[in-house]
Amino acid sequence: MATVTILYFASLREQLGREQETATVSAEGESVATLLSALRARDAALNDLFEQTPRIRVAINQALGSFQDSVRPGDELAFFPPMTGG
Amino acid sequence: MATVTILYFASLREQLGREQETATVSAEGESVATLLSALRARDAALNDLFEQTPRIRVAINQALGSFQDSVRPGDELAFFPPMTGG
Amino acid sequence: MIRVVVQTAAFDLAGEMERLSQISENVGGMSVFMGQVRAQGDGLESLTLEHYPGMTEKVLTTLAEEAGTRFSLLGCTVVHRVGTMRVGEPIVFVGTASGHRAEALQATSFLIDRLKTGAPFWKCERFTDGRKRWVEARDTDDEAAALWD
Amino acid sequence: MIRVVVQTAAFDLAGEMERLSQISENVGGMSVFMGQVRAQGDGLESLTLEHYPGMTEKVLTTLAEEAGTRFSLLGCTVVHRVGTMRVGEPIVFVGTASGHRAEALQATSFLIDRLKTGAPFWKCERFTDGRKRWVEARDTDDEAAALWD
Repeated sequence: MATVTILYFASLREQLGREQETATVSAEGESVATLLSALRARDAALNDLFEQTPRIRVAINQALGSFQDSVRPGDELAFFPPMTGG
Repeated sequence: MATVTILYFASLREQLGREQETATVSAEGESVATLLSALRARDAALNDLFEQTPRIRVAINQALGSFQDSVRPGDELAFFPPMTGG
Repeated sequence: MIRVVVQTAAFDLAGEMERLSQISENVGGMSVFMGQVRAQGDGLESLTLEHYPGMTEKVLTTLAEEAGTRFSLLGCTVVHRVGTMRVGEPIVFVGTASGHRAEALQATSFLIDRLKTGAPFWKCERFTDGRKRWVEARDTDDEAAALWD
Repeated sequence: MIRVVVQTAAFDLAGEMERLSQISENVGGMSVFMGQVRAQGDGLESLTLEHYPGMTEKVLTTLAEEAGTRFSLLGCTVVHRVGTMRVGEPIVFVGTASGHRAEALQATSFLIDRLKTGAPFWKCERFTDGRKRWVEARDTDDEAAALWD
Protein backbone atom coordinates (compact mmCIF):
# COMPACT_ATOMS: atom_id res chain seq x y z
CA MET A 1 0.00 0.00 0.00
CA ALA A 2 1.30 3.42 -0.98
CA THR A 3 0.51 5.73 1.92
CA VAL A 4 1.34 9.16 3.30
CA THR A 5 1.20 10.34 6.89
CA ILE A 6 -0.91 13.42 7.56
CA LEU A 7 -0.37 15.58 10.67
CA TYR A 8 -2.67 18.30 12.04
CA PHE A 9 -1.48 21.05 14.38
CA ALA A 10 -2.88 23.65 16.76
CA SER A 11 -6.56 24.63 16.21
CA LEU A 12 -6.88 22.11 13.34
CA ARG A 13 -5.72 19.24 15.54
CA GLU A 14 -8.01 20.39 18.31
CA GLN A 15 -11.14 20.83 16.18
CA LEU A 16 -10.60 17.60 14.30
CA GLY A 17 -9.91 15.67 17.50
CA ARG A 18 -6.93 13.84 16.03
CA GLU A 19 -3.33 14.73 15.33
CA GLN A 20 -2.38 12.15 12.75
CA GLU A 21 -3.78 9.81 10.11
CA THR A 22 -2.70 7.82 7.09
CA ALA A 23 -3.98 8.18 3.53
CA THR A 24 -3.45 6.23 0.34
CA VAL A 25 -1.87 7.91 -2.67
CA SER A 26 -1.05 6.70 -6.15
CA ALA A 27 2.53 5.58 -6.76
CA GLU A 28 3.01 8.26 -9.45
CA GLY A 29 2.09 11.03 -7.03
CA GLU A 30 -0.84 13.44 -7.06
CA SER A 31 -1.21 17.03 -5.90
CA VAL A 32 -1.99 17.92 -2.28
CA ALA A 33 -5.20 19.51 -3.59
CA THR A 34 -6.30 16.28 -5.30
CA LEU A 35 -5.54 14.18 -2.25
CA LEU A 36 -7.33 16.64 0.00
CA SER A 37 -10.46 16.63 -2.20
CA ALA A 38 -10.67 12.87 -1.88
CA LEU A 39 -10.22 13.03 1.90
CA ARG A 40 -12.81 15.79 2.30
CA ALA A 41 -15.31 13.88 0.14
CA ARG A 42 -15.42 11.02 2.65
CA ASP A 43 -14.87 12.94 5.94
CA ALA A 44 -17.51 15.57 6.74
CA ALA A 45 -15.61 16.90 9.79
CA LEU A 46 -12.47 17.45 7.72
CA ASN A 47 -14.56 19.11 5.00
CA ASP A 48 -16.16 21.48 7.53
CA LEU A 49 -12.78 22.33 9.04
CA PHE A 50 -11.26 23.31 5.70
CA GLU A 51 -14.39 25.23 4.76
CA GLN A 52 -14.39 27.22 8.01
CA THR A 53 -10.68 27.90 8.48
CA PRO A 54 -9.02 30.56 6.35
CA ARG A 55 -5.40 30.41 5.28
CA ILE A 56 -4.55 26.80 6.12
CA ARG A 57 -0.90 26.05 5.36
CA VAL A 58 0.63 22.79 4.16
CA ALA A 59 4.08 21.35 4.78
CA ILE A 60 5.52 18.43 2.82
CA ASN A 61 8.30 16.50 4.51
CA GLN A 62 8.69 19.29 7.07
CA ALA A 63 9.10 22.10 4.55
CA LEU A 64 6.41 24.65 3.71
CA GLY A 65 4.76 23.79 0.41
CA SER A 66 1.74 24.62 -1.72
CA PHE A 67 -1.48 22.76 -2.46
CA GLN A 68 -0.25 22.30 -6.02
CA ASP A 69 2.83 20.36 -4.94
CA SER A 70 2.95 16.58 -5.52
CA VAL A 71 2.70 14.02 -2.76
CA ARG A 72 4.45 10.67 -3.11
CA PRO A 73 4.21 7.46 -1.09
CA GLY A 74 6.11 7.79 2.17
CA ASP A 75 5.76 11.58 2.37
CA GLU A 76 4.87 13.36 5.61
CA LEU A 77 2.13 15.92 5.04
CA ALA A 78 1.08 18.50 7.64
CA PHE A 79 -1.79 20.98 7.76
CA PHE A 80 -1.83 23.92 10.17
CA PRO A 81 -3.04 27.51 10.62
CA PRO A 82 -0.70 30.50 10.08
CA MET A 83 2.19 30.35 12.53
CA THR A 84 2.32 32.55 15.61
CA GLY A 85 5.70 31.98 17.25
CA GLY A 86 8.24 34.32 18.81
CA MET B 1 37.95 88.05 39.15
CA ALA B 2 35.53 86.73 36.52
CA THR B 3 36.88 83.36 35.47
CA VAL B 4 35.89 80.22 33.61
CA THR B 5 37.27 76.72 34.05
CA ILE B 6 38.62 75.03 30.93
CA LEU B 7 38.96 71.24 30.68
CA TYR B 8 40.84 69.23 28.04
CA PHE B 9 40.13 65.58 27.29
CA ALA B 10 41.72 62.61 25.55
CA SER B 11 44.43 63.43 22.96
CA LEU B 12 44.10 67.17 23.69
CA ARG B 13 44.75 66.64 27.38
CA GLU B 14 47.65 64.34 26.61
CA GLN B 15 49.34 66.58 24.03
CA LEU B 16 48.88 69.69 26.13
CA GLY B 17 50.14 67.96 29.25
CA ARG B 18 47.36 69.39 31.43
CA GLU B 19 43.72 68.64 31.98
CA GLN B 20 42.45 71.87 33.42
CA GLU B 21 43.11 75.59 33.63
CA THR B 22 41.38 78.85 34.48
CA ALA B 23 40.87 81.83 32.19
CA THR B 24 39.53 85.33 32.70
CA VAL B 25 36.44 86.46 30.79
CA SER B 26 34.54 89.73 30.73
CA ALA B 27 31.46 89.93 32.92
CA GLU B 28 29.19 90.52 29.88
CA GLY B 29 30.37 87.33 28.23
CA GLU B 30 32.30 86.80 25.01
CA SER B 31 32.24 84.03 22.42
CA VAL B 32 34.23 80.83 22.84
CA ALA B 33 36.06 81.79 19.64
CA THR B 34 37.10 85.18 21.08
CA LEU B 35 38.28 83.67 24.33
CA LEU B 36 40.17 80.93 22.49
CA SER B 37 41.95 83.49 20.27
CA ALA B 38 43.21 85.29 23.34
CA LEU B 39 44.39 82.04 24.92
CA ARG B 40 46.12 80.87 21.73
CA ALA B 41 47.89 84.24 21.35
CA ARG B 42 49.74 83.76 24.60
CA ASP B 43 50.20 79.96 24.63
CA ALA B 44 52.17 78.53 21.68
CA ALA B 45 51.48 74.91 22.67
CA LEU B 46 47.74 75.53 22.75
CA ASN B 47 47.96 77.32 19.41
CA ASP B 48 49.84 74.40 17.82
CA LEU B 49 47.34 71.94 19.23
CA PHE B 50 44.34 73.71 17.72
CA GLU B 51 46.19 74.18 14.44
CA GLN B 52 47.08 70.50 14.17
CA THR B 53 43.88 68.89 15.42
CA PRO B 54 40.89 68.79 13.12
CA ARG B 55 37.30 68.87 14.36
CA ILE B 56 37.83 69.92 17.98
CA ARG B 57 34.51 70.02 19.88
CA VAL B 58 33.49 72.39 22.66
CA ALA B 59 31.12 71.81 25.57
CA ILE B 60 29.75 74.62 27.74
CA ASN B 61 28.56 73.61 31.18
CA GLN B 62 28.61 69.95 30.14
CA ALA B 63 26.48 70.35 27.02
CA LEU B 64 27.81 70.34 23.46
CA GLY B 65 28.04 73.88 22.11
CA SER B 66 29.55 75.86 19.27
CA PHE B 67 32.50 78.23 19.08
CA GLN B 68 30.02 81.07 18.55
CA ASP B 69 28.29 80.49 21.90
CA SER B 70 28.88 82.97 24.74
CA VAL B 71 30.93 82.18 27.82
CA ARG B 72 30.07 83.78 31.12
CA PRO B 73 31.95 83.96 34.42
CA GLY B 74 31.62 80.69 36.32
CA ASP B 75 31.07 78.59 33.19
CA GLU B 76 32.79 75.25 32.68
CA LEU B 77 34.28 74.99 29.20
CA ALA B 78 35.67 71.78 27.73
CA PHE B 79 37.58 71.04 24.53
CA PHE B 80 37.92 67.53 23.12
CA PRO B 81 38.27 65.53 19.89
CA PRO B 82 35.27 63.79 18.26
CA MET B 83 33.84 61.20 20.63
CA THR B 84 34.51 57.50 20.18
CA GLY B 85 32.42 55.68 22.76
CA GLY B 86 30.31 52.57 22.61
CA MET C 1 28.62 28.92 15.50
CA ILE C 2 24.91 28.21 15.06
CA ARG C 3 22.98 27.03 18.07
CA VAL C 4 19.28 26.17 17.78
CA VAL C 5 17.33 24.76 20.70
CA VAL C 6 13.64 24.04 21.28
CA GLN C 7 12.96 23.28 24.92
CA THR C 8 10.31 23.46 27.63
CA ALA C 9 12.66 24.69 30.35
CA ALA C 10 13.46 28.37 30.87
CA PHE C 11 16.73 29.31 29.18
CA ASP C 12 19.98 30.32 30.80
CA LEU C 13 20.21 33.92 29.65
CA ALA C 14 23.63 34.64 31.13
CA GLY C 15 25.02 31.37 29.82
CA GLU C 16 23.71 31.96 26.30
CA MET C 17 25.15 35.48 26.21
CA GLU C 18 28.49 34.44 27.65
CA ARG C 19 28.78 31.72 25.01
CA LEU C 20 28.07 34.15 22.17
CA SER C 21 30.37 36.88 23.46
CA GLN C 22 33.30 34.46 23.76
CA ILE C 23 32.74 32.65 20.46
CA SER C 24 35.60 34.56 18.84
CA GLU C 25 38.16 37.24 19.69
CA ASN C 26 36.75 39.15 16.75
CA VAL C 27 33.35 39.74 18.32
CA GLY C 28 32.84 43.49 18.65
CA GLY C 29 29.07 43.54 19.10
CA MET C 30 26.34 41.25 20.34
CA SER C 31 22.65 41.78 19.94
CA VAL C 32 19.93 39.94 21.81
CA PHE C 33 16.18 39.90 21.59
CA MET C 34 14.07 38.19 24.22
CA GLY C 35 10.32 37.80 23.94
CA GLN C 36 8.18 37.08 26.96
CA VAL C 37 4.52 36.59 27.87
CA ARG C 38 2.95 40.03 28.17
CA ALA C 39 -0.04 40.89 30.37
CA GLN C 40 -2.71 42.33 28.12
CA GLY C 41 -5.22 43.69 30.60
CA ASP C 42 -7.75 41.06 29.57
CA GLY C 43 -7.02 38.46 32.22
CA LEU C 44 -4.40 36.52 30.30
CA GLU C 45 -2.86 33.93 32.59
CA SER C 46 -0.62 31.84 30.39
CA LEU C 47 0.36 30.90 26.86
CA THR C 48 0.75 27.35 25.67
CA LEU C 49 3.09 26.95 22.73
CA GLU C 50 2.72 24.00 20.40
CA HIS C 51 5.20 23.25 17.63
CA TYR C 52 5.99 20.78 14.85
CA PRO C 53 8.93 18.74 16.14
CA GLY C 54 11.51 18.21 13.42
CA MET C 55 10.26 20.94 11.12
CA THR C 56 10.81 23.59 13.80
CA GLU C 57 14.49 22.76 14.18
CA LYS C 58 14.96 22.64 10.39
CA VAL C 59 13.33 26.03 9.85
CA LEU C 60 15.24 27.68 12.70
CA THR C 61 18.55 26.25 11.51
CA THR C 62 17.92 27.45 7.96
CA LEU C 63 17.01 30.92 9.26
CA ALA C 64 20.14 31.05 11.42
CA GLU C 65 22.31 29.98 8.48
CA GLU C 66 20.74 32.63 6.27
CA ALA C 67 21.33 35.29 8.94
CA GLY C 68 24.92 34.12 9.37
CA THR C 69 25.72 34.56 5.69
CA ARG C 70 23.68 37.68 5.09
CA PHE C 71 25.03 39.60 8.11
CA SER C 72 28.55 38.09 8.43
CA LEU C 73 27.84 36.71 11.87
CA LEU C 74 30.43 35.04 14.06
CA GLY C 75 27.74 33.41 16.19
CA CYS C 76 23.98 32.97 16.19
CA THR C 77 21.73 31.40 18.82
CA VAL C 78 17.99 30.79 18.77
CA VAL C 79 16.31 29.22 21.79
CA HIS C 80 12.53 28.85 21.64
CA ARG C 81 10.43 27.44 24.43
CA VAL C 82 7.34 25.26 24.01
CA GLY C 83 4.75 24.21 26.57
CA THR C 84 2.97 26.48 29.03
CA MET C 85 4.41 29.84 30.17
CA ARG C 86 2.83 32.31 32.55
CA VAL C 87 2.78 36.10 32.24
CA GLY C 88 6.32 37.46 32.67
CA GLU C 89 8.02 34.25 31.57
CA PRO C 90 10.47 34.19 28.64
CA ILE C 91 9.40 32.60 25.33
CA VAL C 92 12.22 33.15 22.89
CA PHE C 93 15.89 34.16 22.87
CA VAL C 94 17.62 35.34 19.71
CA GLY C 95 21.27 36.30 19.98
CA THR C 96 23.85 37.28 17.38
CA ALA C 97 27.53 38.17 17.53
CA SER C 98 29.52 39.97 14.85
CA GLY C 99 32.53 42.18 14.31
CA HIS C 100 30.49 45.37 14.19
CA ARG C 101 27.24 46.49 15.74
CA ALA C 102 25.11 47.08 12.64
CA GLU C 103 25.33 43.48 11.46
CA ALA C 104 24.40 42.03 14.86
CA LEU C 105 21.48 44.41 15.33
CA GLN C 106 20.08 43.79 11.87
CA ALA C 107 20.51 40.03 12.10
CA THR C 108 18.53 39.91 15.34
CA SER C 109 15.65 41.88 13.80
CA PHE C 110 15.74 39.64 10.74
CA LEU C 111 15.63 36.47 12.81
CA ILE C 112 12.77 37.44 15.07
CA ASP C 113 10.72 38.88 12.18
CA ARG C 114 11.16 35.76 10.08
CA LEU C 115 10.73 33.33 12.95
CA LYS C 116 7.35 34.82 13.89
CA THR C 117 5.69 33.86 10.64
CA GLY C 118 7.98 31.14 9.28
CA ALA C 119 8.66 28.72 12.12
CA PRO C 120 5.90 26.23 13.03
CA PHE C 121 4.88 27.49 16.47
CA TRP C 122 1.32 28.20 17.57
CA LYS C 123 0.23 30.06 20.69
CA CYS C 124 -2.90 29.27 22.66
CA GLU C 125 -3.93 31.81 25.30
CA ARG C 126 -5.50 30.77 28.59
CA PHE C 127 -7.38 33.33 30.71
CA THR C 128 -8.09 33.55 34.44
CA ASP C 129 -11.79 32.88 33.77
CA GLY C 130 -10.96 29.58 32.11
CA ARG C 131 -11.41 30.64 28.47
CA LYS C 132 -8.82 29.61 25.95
CA ARG C 133 -8.15 31.01 22.49
CA TRP C 134 -5.69 30.33 19.69
CA VAL C 135 -3.74 33.47 18.84
CA GLU C 136 -4.51 34.73 15.33
CA ALA C 137 -1.66 35.55 13.00
CA ARG C 138 -1.28 39.29 12.41
CA ASP C 139 -0.87 40.90 9.01
CA THR C 140 1.70 43.28 10.50
CA ASP C 141 3.91 40.29 11.28
CA ASP C 142 3.70 39.10 7.68
CA GLU C 143 4.61 42.60 6.53
CA ALA C 144 7.61 42.78 8.89
CA ALA C 145 8.86 39.42 7.63
CA ALA C 146 8.38 40.44 4.00
CA LEU C 147 10.59 43.52 4.45
CA TRP C 148 13.59 41.17 4.56
CA ASP C 149 12.74 39.48 1.23
CA MET D 1 12.47 53.10 34.38
CA ILE D 2 15.70 54.74 33.17
CA ARG D 3 18.97 53.43 34.51
CA VAL D 4 22.27 55.03 33.49
CA VAL D 5 25.56 53.89 34.96
CA VAL D 6 29.19 54.71 34.22
CA GLN D 7 31.53 52.35 36.00
CA THR D 8 34.95 50.71 35.81
CA ALA D 9 33.77 47.27 36.93
CA ALA D 10 32.39 44.68 34.52
CA PHE D 11 28.61 44.76 34.49
CA ASP D 12 26.21 42.11 35.69
CA LEU D 13 24.64 41.07 32.40
CA ALA D 14 22.11 38.65 33.85
CA GLY D 15 21.13 41.09 36.59
CA GLU D 16 20.64 43.95 34.14
CA MET D 17 18.48 41.79 31.88
CA GLU D 18 16.45 40.36 34.73
CA ARG D 19 15.72 43.86 35.99
CA LEU D 20 14.53 45.03 32.57
CA SER D 21 12.41 41.97 31.88
CA GLN D 22 10.59 42.30 35.19
CA ILE D 23 10.11 46.07 35.08
CA SER D 24 6.43 45.65 34.11
CA GLU D 25 3.94 42.88 33.37
CA ASN D 26 3.43 44.60 30.04
CA VAL D 27 6.91 43.86 28.76
CA GLY D 28 6.57 41.72 25.63
CA GLY D 29 10.03 42.27 24.15
CA MET D 30 13.50 43.16 25.35
CA SER D 31 16.40 44.11 23.19
CA VAL D 32 20.03 44.24 24.26
CA PHE D 33 23.21 45.37 22.61
CA MET D 34 26.58 44.68 24.14
CA GLY D 35 29.82 46.04 22.74
CA GLN D 36 33.15 44.50 23.62
CA VAL D 37 36.85 44.91 22.82
CA ARG D 38 37.49 43.22 19.50
CA ALA D 39 40.79 41.70 18.40
CA GLN D 40 41.82 43.40 15.18
CA GLY D 41 44.71 41.28 13.97
CA ASP D 42 47.13 44.12 14.62
CA GLY D 43 48.27 43.19 18.11
CA LEU D 44 45.64 45.15 20.04
CA GLU D 45 45.94 44.31 23.72
CA SER D 46 43.53 46.66 25.47
CA LEU D 47 41.43 49.77 25.20
CA THR D 48 41.46 52.54 27.76
CA LEU D 49 38.27 54.56 27.89
CA GLU D 50 38.33 58.11 29.17
CA HIS D 51 35.17 60.14 29.73
CA TYR D 52 33.90 63.53 30.91
CA PRO D 53 32.41 62.86 34.36
CA GLY D 54 29.16 64.73 34.80
CA MET D 55 28.56 65.42 31.12
CA THR D 56 28.58 61.70 30.30
CA GLU D 57 25.75 60.94 32.72
CA LYS D 58 23.75 63.94 31.49
CA VAL D 59 24.09 62.95 27.84
CA LEU D 60 23.25 59.30 28.47
CA THR D 61 20.21 60.23 30.57
CA THR D 62 18.95 62.61 27.89
CA LEU D 63 19.42 59.93 25.24
CA ALA D 64 17.60 57.33 27.35
CA GLU D 65 14.73 59.75 27.94
CA GLU D 66 14.47 60.51 24.25
CA ALA D 67 14.45 56.79 23.43
CA GLY D 68 11.80 56.19 26.08
CA THR D 69 9.42 58.72 24.57
CA ARG D 70 10.16 58.04 20.94
CA PHE D 71 9.82 54.25 21.18
CA SER D 72 7.27 53.92 24.04
CA LEU D 73 9.69 52.06 26.25
CA LEU D 74 8.79 50.53 29.59
CA GLY D 75 12.44 50.35 30.61
CA CYS D 76 15.82 51.52 29.37
CA THR D 77 19.28 50.78 30.73
CA VAL D 78 22.67 52.07 29.62
CA VAL D 79 25.81 50.87 31.37
CA HIS D 80 29.13 52.12 30.00
CA ARG D 81 32.50 51.14 31.35
CA VAL D 82 35.54 53.39 31.61
CA GLY D 83 39.15 52.52 32.37
CA THR D 84 41.18 49.75 30.77
CA MET D 85 39.58 46.69 29.14
CA ARG D 86 41.39 43.81 27.45
CA VAL D 87 40.33 42.06 24.22
CA GLY D 88 37.11 40.12 24.84
CA GLU D 89 35.95 42.32 27.71
CA PRO D 90 32.59 44.11 27.61
CA ILE D 91 32.51 47.89 27.11
CA VAL D 92 28.87 48.89 26.89
CA PHE D 93 25.42 47.46 27.64
CA VAL D 94 22.27 48.97 26.14
CA GLY D 95 18.98 47.34 27.05
CA THR D 96 15.38 48.29 26.31
CA ALA D 97 12.02 46.79 27.22
CA SER D 98 8.70 47.49 25.54
CA GLY D 99 5.31 45.99 24.80
CA HIS D 100 6.25 44.89 21.30
CA ARG D 101 9.46 43.85 19.62
CA ALA D 102 9.83 46.57 16.99
CA GLU D 103 10.03 49.39 19.54
CA ALA D 104 12.64 47.65 21.68
CA LEU D 105 14.80 46.71 18.69
CA GLN D 106 14.68 50.19 17.19
CA ALA D 107 15.34 51.89 20.52
CA THR D 108 18.49 49.83 21.07
CA SER D 109 19.85 50.74 17.63
CA PHE D 110 19.00 54.39 18.24
CA LEU D 111 20.77 54.43 21.59
CA ILE D 112 23.99 52.79 20.50
CA ASP D 113 24.18 54.86 17.28
CA ARG D 114 23.67 58.11 19.15
CA LEU D 115 25.87 57.20 22.08
CA LYS D 116 28.84 56.45 19.81
CA THR D 117 29.12 60.00 18.55
CA GLY D 118 27.23 62.01 21.18
CA ALA D 119 28.45 60.83 24.57
CA PRO D 120 31.85 62.09 25.76
CA PHE D 121 33.91 58.90 25.70
CA TRP D 122 37.28 58.48 24.04
CA LYS D 123 39.11 55.24 23.33
CA CYS D 124 42.87 54.84 23.44
CA GLU D 125 44.25 51.58 21.99
CA ARG D 126 47.26 49.86 23.49
CA PHE D 127 49.19 47.25 21.50
CA THR D 128 51.34 44.28 22.51
CA ASP D 129 54.45 46.07 21.21
CA GLY D 130 53.83 48.99 23.57
CA ARG D 131 52.40 51.45 21.03
CA LYS D 132 49.32 53.43 21.95
CA ARG D 133 46.92 55.29 19.69
CA TRP D 134 43.76 57.34 20.16
CA VAL D 135 40.92 55.87 18.12
CA GLU D 136 39.78 58.23 15.36
CA ALA D 137 36.11 58.99 14.97
CA ARG D 138 34.60 57.38 11.88
CA ASP D 139 32.38 59.18 9.39
CA THR D 140 30.19 56.08 9.18
CA ASP D 141 29.34 56.51 12.86
CA ASP D 142 28.28 60.12 12.26
CA GLU D 143 26.13 58.95 9.37
CA ALA D 144 24.51 56.21 11.45
CA ALA D 145 23.71 58.70 14.21
CA ALA D 146 22.32 61.23 11.71
CA LEU D 147 19.84 58.68 10.36
CA TRP D 148 17.86 59.11 13.59
CA ASP D 149 17.60 62.92 13.26
